Amino acid sequence: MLVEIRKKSFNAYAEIQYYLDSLDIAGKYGATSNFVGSMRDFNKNKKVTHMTLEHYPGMTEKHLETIAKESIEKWKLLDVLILHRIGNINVGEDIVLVATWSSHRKDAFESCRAIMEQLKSGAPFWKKEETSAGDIWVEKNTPGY
Amino acid sequence: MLVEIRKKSFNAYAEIQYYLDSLDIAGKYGATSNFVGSMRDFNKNKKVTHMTLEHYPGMTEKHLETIAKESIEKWKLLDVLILHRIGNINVGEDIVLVATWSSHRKDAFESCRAIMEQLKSGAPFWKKEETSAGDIWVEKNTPGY
Amino acid sequence: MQVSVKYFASLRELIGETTSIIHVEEGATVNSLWRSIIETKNVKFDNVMMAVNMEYVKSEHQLKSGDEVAFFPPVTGG
Amino acid sequence: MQVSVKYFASLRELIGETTSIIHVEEGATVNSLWRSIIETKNVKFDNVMMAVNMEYVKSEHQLKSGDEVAFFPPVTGG
Repeated sequence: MLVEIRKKSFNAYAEIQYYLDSLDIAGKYGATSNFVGSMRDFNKNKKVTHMTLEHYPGMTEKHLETIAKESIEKWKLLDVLILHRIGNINVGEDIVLVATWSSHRKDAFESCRAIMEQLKSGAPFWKKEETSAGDIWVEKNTPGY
Repeated sequence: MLVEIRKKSFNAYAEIQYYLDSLDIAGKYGATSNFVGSMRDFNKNKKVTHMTLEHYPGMTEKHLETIAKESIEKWKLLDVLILHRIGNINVGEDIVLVATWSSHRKDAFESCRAIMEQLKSGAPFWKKEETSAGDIWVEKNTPGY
Repeated sequence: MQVSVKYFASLRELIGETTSIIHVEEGATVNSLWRSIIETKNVKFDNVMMAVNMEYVKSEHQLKSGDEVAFFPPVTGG
Repeated sequence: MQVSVKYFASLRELIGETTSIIHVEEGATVNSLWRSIIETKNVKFDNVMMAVNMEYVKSEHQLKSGDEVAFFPPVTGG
């Protein structure tokens, strides 16, 4: 299990591969579900040019680790990877990555989606968007189900 | 949209990155959902050492393309990638890859999972496993919901 | 009239053929073709799936001359 | 007794502070602390979220000396 907050931009697929290479689970997992959240150039019909992501150092990591641990237990996962950007983010860059490894696809799919929803609703991150209408704190996340 | 049947082993994450680089959708997609199905060394408590995947040339491609096209329409996806192995497969190798790109996570998650279920229930592929109990045709897929 | 018939996976092994050309009567259905095949070959096979010209069809689907008919077990990809 | 208080995002900008040390009475709750802050600062802020020692708490949660209290708007990560 790995949870990391990243100040620098990352490549989601290189990160998954790099993490997977560090594990010894080949032949054990039959299903991997990944989610990658990336920065769009629009939100609610406004053009967005840039974003700043604030977090609560300490609590954010702790909160994500709890989500990851509980998911491993609930879905009997072989492993979980969560990466999340903070700081200055450019259009097209990846913001969040969740990967779950499981024997069966049902558990992989459900756990990956549930982790994203828990992260979205509870992990202390805040987005401020630079838009055509000025700098705006995002007020709430869109529903995921 | 890309649907491919592969005789040779592939690296799922390199394939997603390679395909994504060929698209011009950065800033348009906010959500990517990927599923990777990989070969396990066990099935129903039997040790599996090797697998052969048979398909129906022509119908398999056609069937997967229909699934991909209908999913793009139903979930308003920006793009879809489906790769599937055939032939001789070793433990740990990737068998199937599905990636869906969308504005929002709900559509990405739902479409990726639905594509996998449709593929599992309808795409003409057949697995023959070399197990400790001899060569066995897999009789049916496990349920995904 | 003639149709071509394909078998896959465990059914291909059971029948011992990959493809064959078979004569059918006008008005034959995919199911009547299937019945005649398992009777001729004297085999038993449950849960067969049927496709005509690379599309799934119901068992009452009526065949046309030159159709490509396929019989196979439940699919197990992914 | 004393607690440290942190503010984040739009609330941090509204309050104009990142962290402060605040005196509270014995038996004070996180909600009574919040009320006194918005009264002192003369600000209005809806839907505040509250954490004590990096765990979410209910508004009636009772504070202890040395607690790290955090107030922030609904989270918008991912």
